Amino acid sequence: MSIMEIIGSFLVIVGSIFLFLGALGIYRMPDLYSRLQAGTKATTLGAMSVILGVGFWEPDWFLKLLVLVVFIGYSNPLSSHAMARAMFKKKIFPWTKEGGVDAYKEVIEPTGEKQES
Amino acid sequence: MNVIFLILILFLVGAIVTAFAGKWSSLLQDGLFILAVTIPAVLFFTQVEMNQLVGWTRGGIHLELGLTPFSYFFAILVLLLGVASAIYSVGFMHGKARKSYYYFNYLLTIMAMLGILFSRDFISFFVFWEIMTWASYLMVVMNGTRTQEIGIKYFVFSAIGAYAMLMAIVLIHAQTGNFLIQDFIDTYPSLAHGRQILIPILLLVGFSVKAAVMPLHVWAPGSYAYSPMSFTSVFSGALSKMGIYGMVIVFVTLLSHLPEGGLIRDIIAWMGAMTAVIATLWAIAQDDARKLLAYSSVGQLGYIVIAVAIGTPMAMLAGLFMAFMHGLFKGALFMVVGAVEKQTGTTDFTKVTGLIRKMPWTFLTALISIIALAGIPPLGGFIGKWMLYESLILSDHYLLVIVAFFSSTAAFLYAYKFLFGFFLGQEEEEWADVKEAPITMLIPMLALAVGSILLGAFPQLILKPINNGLISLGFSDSYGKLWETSTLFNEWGDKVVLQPIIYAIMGVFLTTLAFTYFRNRKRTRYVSTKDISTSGEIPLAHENLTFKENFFQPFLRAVEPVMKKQIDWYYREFGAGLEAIFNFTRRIYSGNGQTYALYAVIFLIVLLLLNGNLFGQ
Amino acid sequence: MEKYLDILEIAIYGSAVALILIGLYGALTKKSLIKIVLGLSIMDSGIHLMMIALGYLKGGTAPIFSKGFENSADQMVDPIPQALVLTAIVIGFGVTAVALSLVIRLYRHHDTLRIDEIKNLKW
Amino acid sequence: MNSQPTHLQPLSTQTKVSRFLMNWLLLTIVWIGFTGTFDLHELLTGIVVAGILSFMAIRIFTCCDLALLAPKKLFYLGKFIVVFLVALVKSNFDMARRVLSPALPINPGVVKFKSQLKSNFAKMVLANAITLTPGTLSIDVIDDTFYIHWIDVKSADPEVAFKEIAEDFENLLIKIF
Amino acid sequence: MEYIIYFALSIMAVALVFVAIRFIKGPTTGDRVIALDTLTTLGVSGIVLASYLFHRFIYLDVALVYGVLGFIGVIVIARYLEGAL
Amino acid sequence: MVGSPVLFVAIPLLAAFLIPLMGMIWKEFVRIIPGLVLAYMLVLSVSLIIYIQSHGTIVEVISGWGPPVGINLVFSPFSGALTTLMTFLGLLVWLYSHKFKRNVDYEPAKKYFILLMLMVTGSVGMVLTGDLFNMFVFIEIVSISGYGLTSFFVRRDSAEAAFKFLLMGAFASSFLLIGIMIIYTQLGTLNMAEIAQRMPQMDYHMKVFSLIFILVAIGVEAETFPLNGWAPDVYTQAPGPISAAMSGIVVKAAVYANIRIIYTMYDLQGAYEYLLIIGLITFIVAETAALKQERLKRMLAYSSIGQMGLAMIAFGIGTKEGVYAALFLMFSHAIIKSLLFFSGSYLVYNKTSKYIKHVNGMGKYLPITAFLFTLGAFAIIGLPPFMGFWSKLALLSAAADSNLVILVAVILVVSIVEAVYYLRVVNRIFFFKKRANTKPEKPTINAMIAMLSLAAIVLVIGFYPDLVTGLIERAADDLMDKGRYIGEILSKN
Amino acid sequence: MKKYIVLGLLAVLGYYLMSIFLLVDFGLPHFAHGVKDVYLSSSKNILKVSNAVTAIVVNFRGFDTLGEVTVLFLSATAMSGILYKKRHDIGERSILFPASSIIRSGAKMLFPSITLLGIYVFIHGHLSPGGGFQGGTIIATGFLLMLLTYQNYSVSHNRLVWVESVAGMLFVIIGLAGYFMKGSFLENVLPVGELNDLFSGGVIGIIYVLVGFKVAAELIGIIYTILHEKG
Ligand code: NA
Ligand code: NA
Repeated sequence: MSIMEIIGSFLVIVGSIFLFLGALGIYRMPDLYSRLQAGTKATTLGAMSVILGVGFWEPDWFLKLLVLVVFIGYSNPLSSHAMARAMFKKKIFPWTKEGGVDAYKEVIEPTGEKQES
Repeated sequence: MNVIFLILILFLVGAIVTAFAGKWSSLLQDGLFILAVTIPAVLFFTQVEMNQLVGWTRGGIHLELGLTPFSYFFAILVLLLGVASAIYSVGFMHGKARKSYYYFNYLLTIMAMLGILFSRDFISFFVFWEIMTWASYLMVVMNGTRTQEIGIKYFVFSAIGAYAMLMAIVLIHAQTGNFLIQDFIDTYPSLAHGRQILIPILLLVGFSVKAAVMPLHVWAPGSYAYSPMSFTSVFSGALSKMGIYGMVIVFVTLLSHLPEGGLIRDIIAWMGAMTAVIATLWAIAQDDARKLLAYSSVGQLGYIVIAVAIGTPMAMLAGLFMAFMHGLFKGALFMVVGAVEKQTGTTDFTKVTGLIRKMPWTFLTALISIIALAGIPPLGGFIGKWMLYESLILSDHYLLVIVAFFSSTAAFLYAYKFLFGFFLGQEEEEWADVKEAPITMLIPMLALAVGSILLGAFPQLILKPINNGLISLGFSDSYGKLWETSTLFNEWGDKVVLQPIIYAIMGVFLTTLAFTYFRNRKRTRYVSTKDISTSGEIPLAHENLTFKENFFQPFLRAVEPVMKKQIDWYYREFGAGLEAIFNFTRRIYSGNGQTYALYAVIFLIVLLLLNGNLFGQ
Repeated sequence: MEKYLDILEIAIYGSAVALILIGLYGALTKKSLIKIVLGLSIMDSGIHLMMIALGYLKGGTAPIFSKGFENSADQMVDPIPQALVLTAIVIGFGVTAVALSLVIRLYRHHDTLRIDEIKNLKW
Repeated sequence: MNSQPTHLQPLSTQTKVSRFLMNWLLLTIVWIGFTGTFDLHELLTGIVVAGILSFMAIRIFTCCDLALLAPKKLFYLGKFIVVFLVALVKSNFDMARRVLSPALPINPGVVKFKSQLKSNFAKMVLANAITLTPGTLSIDVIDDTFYIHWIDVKSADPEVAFKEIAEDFENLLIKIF
Repeated sequence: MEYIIYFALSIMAVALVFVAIRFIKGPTTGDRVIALDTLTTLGVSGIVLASYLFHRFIYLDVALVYGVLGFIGVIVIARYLEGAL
Repeated sequence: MVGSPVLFVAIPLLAAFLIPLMGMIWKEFVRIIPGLVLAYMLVLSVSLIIYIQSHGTIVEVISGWGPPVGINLVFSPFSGALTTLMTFLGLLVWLYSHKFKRNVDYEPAKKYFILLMLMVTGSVGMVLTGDLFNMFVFIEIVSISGYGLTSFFVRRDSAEAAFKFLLMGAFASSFLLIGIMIIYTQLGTLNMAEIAQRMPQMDYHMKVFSLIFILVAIGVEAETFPLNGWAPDVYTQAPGPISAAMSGIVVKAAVYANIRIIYTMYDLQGAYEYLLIIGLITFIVAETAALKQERLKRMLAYSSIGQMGLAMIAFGIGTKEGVYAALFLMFSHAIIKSLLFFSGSYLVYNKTSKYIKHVNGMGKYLPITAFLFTLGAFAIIGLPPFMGFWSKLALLSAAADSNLVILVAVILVVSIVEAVYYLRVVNRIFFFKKRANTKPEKPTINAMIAMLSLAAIVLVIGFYPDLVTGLIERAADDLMDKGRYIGEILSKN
Repeated sequence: MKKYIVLGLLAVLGYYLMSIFLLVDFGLPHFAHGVKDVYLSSSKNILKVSNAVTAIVVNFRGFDTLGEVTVLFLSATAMSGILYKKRHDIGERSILFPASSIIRSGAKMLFPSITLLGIYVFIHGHLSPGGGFQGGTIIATGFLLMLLTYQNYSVSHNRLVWVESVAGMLFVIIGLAGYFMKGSFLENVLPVGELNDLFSGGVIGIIYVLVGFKVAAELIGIIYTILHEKG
């Protein structure tokens, strides 16, 4: 096993574990927004790591895998954000403790469908 | 071009040209119309030779046309009535709407009837049969909204008949491989027994419809009554005889080979008898001349059917002779009604009365034709009736004799009613201005009446063609002259035994008529309704002295049970029931697309469940 | 390995059939036009899956002769079902698009999406 | 294909050319990524395609121009990526902790703060970075105001929140864009 | 290496189960979409691993396209959910 | 050779893609080009028909790969005859619509004519192709054009009709795919000739299953009961000429497909009985449903379905006479029904509801149109001496020759129902009084030409059926000779 | 009630479908002399097309593809016909409000790359699993992204018509070139090159590029039509 392969294997294993954790988070977290958090962070890192890992195994593929990694890093937070905003607009507000803050709720609720910039 | 073909083409071209000629000139159209009938008629009598075949192949089907002695006899009737009625039509249709339409269909009808008579193969036969049907159908529905139901009825029954015939034809084709009539007649004895029975029955159903045999007659009264009268004289006089034509051929060429033939003949004879009785009773009940004549036609056709179904030589002769006579006098009678309708605008006995002085020639025609109809000795009607009774008795059909006699007697009642209703009785203010019918209508009427007289005196004129026709059909090869068996005729040839007597009676009759007429003309004395000399009583103003209304009320009350429910009623109920069922089945198309999709899935699953059984190994 | 394939077989065919049936169920019982169209699409996907599965070859690889696979024709799965599926998908898409536009128009006319209320045409 | 967001301001020719070249470069790089080779045919095709595409997309693809290639900016960009990756890894361990023991005290809430960033693109990058860093999720950006879902709200005060969540990134991003 | 891939794939398969449960349970549409989104990420990683397993570079295209379509799909749904359509 | 069968597809597609561009230059082009293309197709098919008289069936190879590798088009006496019929009707439909659609906007007109042209093209493709899956593609082309054309009138219930059509069509295409895939997995080929050749090797159950799926699928387009729920709605709601095209072109192509599959591809005797039974049920249900219709085009639609049932019955008889009769029926029905739809549309022109009662008294206002409708009605119920009679006679003869006496009887009895509902309409046209609120619309000159040419055919063939019987007979021979079909195609390899 | 009937029916159908599939041996060659082997070998050796599916789609069964392109063209035409409104009835696109600025910038950035990916996919149709349809779809989804996130992003209808018409016509013309030069419609008329080279497979690659453009234009048209619908 070359050093590249070892790095690759490490990345793949770690990545897959994070993917698993992300999925677990989606399953276990109490409310939608925390699920989104779990889903985004863990799965993004997990996928990036797995893909990069494969890139270390097969350097010929590296360029293309890099495109994938960048794409995932770019798109995942965007989609999470889009979902978060969409759910807010549907008036599904995050769970907060007594007296917890919800600054965005005020944007949605008092003026109704306030259009943004 | 063969002359047979030419005749048909001339009719067709004539029909189209005449139809369009109306755009330019009405007079030209009338002229063309007369020419379109007469030229082919002249061609027919001068140029057509017997047993000359013209054949060609269309769409892989061999077709043949030709004239046989048997069809020659019918052709005489068709062309005679066709020409007479055509001339009459010019007068009758003058100033009426849809003249082009009328001429077109008239010519097509005549063409189709000739075509039927020319056909030597079933396809030509059927094609012309159908052209005849739809052309006459178009005549039936011609007179506006209220005739629609009648038209549909006519068409449905025609279709039942035609399709029965068509079924027979394709079954025949399956047996012989072609459509030639002669080939089939030759093959018939060797067919399977089931087919031997089925095919003639189907053909008979087809012909019975046109011959208005009960229970397939329900279309006839209405159709006869509501077509233009000028056409009805052809319709009832000649067109219905096409059914007789076909029946005779079936009886002679097919049923004679069949063990069950006798039974079938008897059944049909009885159906004819029932038709005669019931239609006659109905005729009596009518207050409208058109309907009266229409029912009368059906009844008379019943007689004819009895005769041809019995099928002894004399009966056959009687039937065909009556067929011809019926064409003459019924043609004339419908023309009479047409003339009355034309001049007065109605055909209702309860409205029109006392026309004898206004329309003397019309009255004369009516009188002669009624005498012929009633079968009173001097005229041709008598000869047919005599031969019918004679043949029925000789062939031991005593019950039929009774029935025929009953209805024949009953026929006097409506004959009288007809004559009395229009022409005799009180003259009324309303009809004071009525004029005699135009000359173009009078001539053909009188010509037909003269024909009736002529045939009374010289029955051999038409008996000879009948004789030749039947013999050529293979009806009998042992007799040279079929009328020999009748007591009415002498043994040594074509002279009628009673001829001198008939001449004598006729002479007396005509003299009396002439005398009465001319005397009355001078000496007529008009009386008011208050003139006590009428019967010794003073009639009240509201009392109708003409007895037109409820004329035969007591008689009708007596026969009421027979007439309570017309066969019509059953058909109507049946039709309504069918429509209700159809109306229900079409709810399959529920309008919900999902249901349709469900049908598809169910269908698929049913096929899958059936798989092995449906498609076989 | 045989056993593994058996399970795979039933799983793949089973899911294809399940998709077909689910789609059919939706198309046959749902009242909403949108759901019916959705049902049709699901049925389509089931059929596409089935088509692909029917062309599968045990241990097969994609029918692409890319570098290193120039001589692996024997191990390649049947390319024909894939080509057919491609066509079928595109056609299915076209039909769905037309269906949706019809749904829009029906909604515009009838103000409802319930199929059992849209039956002006019947019998 | 035409693409005209009407809200965009007309651009000067120089900016256009600069952006066009930048796009061309970036798209060519992306193309090379797609193909994964430096094969001549592929490369030529890529350059041509990327050129045509950037020419057509000139009004859309507005993130940056050639100025981005200045070494200083590239350095900050690299720095940003490193900071970001570190934050990402940190956030993952943080998330793993929470996922595995959900009993951990959390105090979720939505906070807001204002950002100094001008370009929309930079705001987008910042929002993404925030989403990927520990315990935060961008919910919306309205003008300058960021709304952030924070899984463990330390303070509802915008200033504090900004410091906690976005300050590092924003400082770098201001230098880049 | 194969074993590592098998390990990774099986652990991802387990992850898939959790995602699937979330997809079925909901409770909101948002949850389902998040599950789908995660599924996409898992799928992309899975395809990359599989293409390495089969040594087929060309399968990576599938991963790329899958990722793009998945992303756009989520955006479309999000836009629909927030009532923009 | 004057051209090749592939041009039947290539030229219309080229034109279809060209039309939107040409429309930008001169709007009239969107009407003219489809007409030119359809005329070209007609000329092409006539000249190819003449060509094959002396040179035999044309098997056109596509992409240079002989059958069974590539897709091939087969221009045989059978498919050629149908192609000629379809292109002819297509041209007439175009002619009829050409000015009729002048009052609609440019955009709808463009769509109308493109869809019409491609519907004809798709039907021709269905008939010409020798490849099963390619047939599926053409079926979809036809269907989608059909959906679009059905819903052409925006203010009617046309979307409802189109949706039902689409729903059934979608089911059909799914089933068809299943059927095709079963065949493919068993025989490894999609070429119909090769399938036919290998069919004996196929497992019996697979054979039956595949046939069932295909029959149900194609049955939808061929309007067989109970898959034809869409048809009356579509015929009612589509523009008149399109109804004519549906019944005269599309359904004919579907029946062709049905028959080619049963006669050539499969060797299952029971399939003929299936045709016979289903055809009979279709015929009976449709004709009885037609009796009580209140809308003219809906009545014509049921009549159409019934006639297709008749054609199926004829095919189901399975003898050469039966096939001959079926082809003759299809031919005469295509012509006559088009005439009826063409003239009927004008008789109820000004009403969106198109009730039969709106034809009342039209004989007086539109004499020629009314006469042509009557001619069509007489012809379709099989009155001699019009064209419909010869085909009905051929059918009855074929049935009688095969000893199917009951069948003959049933067909005839049901035909009476048919006669009744047509005559009711004819009576209304001529003998009822016009309703006050109906306004007669004179047919355009183009429409008149289209109707008159159809009427001329009805009359001429009625008097001189030999004009077509030879062609039909050759087509029937061609269909019956399965061995030759296989040989001709596979020898092209 | 209806639901249970349907369920019962579907159970039967499911039984039959499963039994049909189980009769087909999964993962094994089902038939002896299918055309499959010819396709694979000819694709590699004669057409020099690496992706056999592409060889089938564009060449062996290219006629299907022409039909398929036509189907898309038709459904786009039919759709705009179905949803046709008179000029003055046409409303705004039914996007009520734009997406957040984050998504908008993100989409804008991504858009050229997505288009590039689409182009990449159809240019490499003969080498990789991609192709004209896939590429065209990707490009169209890129446009979908833009149309959905921006409220007033618009596509020139005329240009779409141009692209789809010209691409479609070129497809047919290339086909006809085959017919006139080699005797059969859609037959390759260009040198085939080397396997796995970008410039290989003769007209196949070109056709697939055309298909890509055409599909993209049609799908965008379809999306555009639907988005112009209110309610
Ligand atoms: Na995230
Ligand atoms: Na994602």
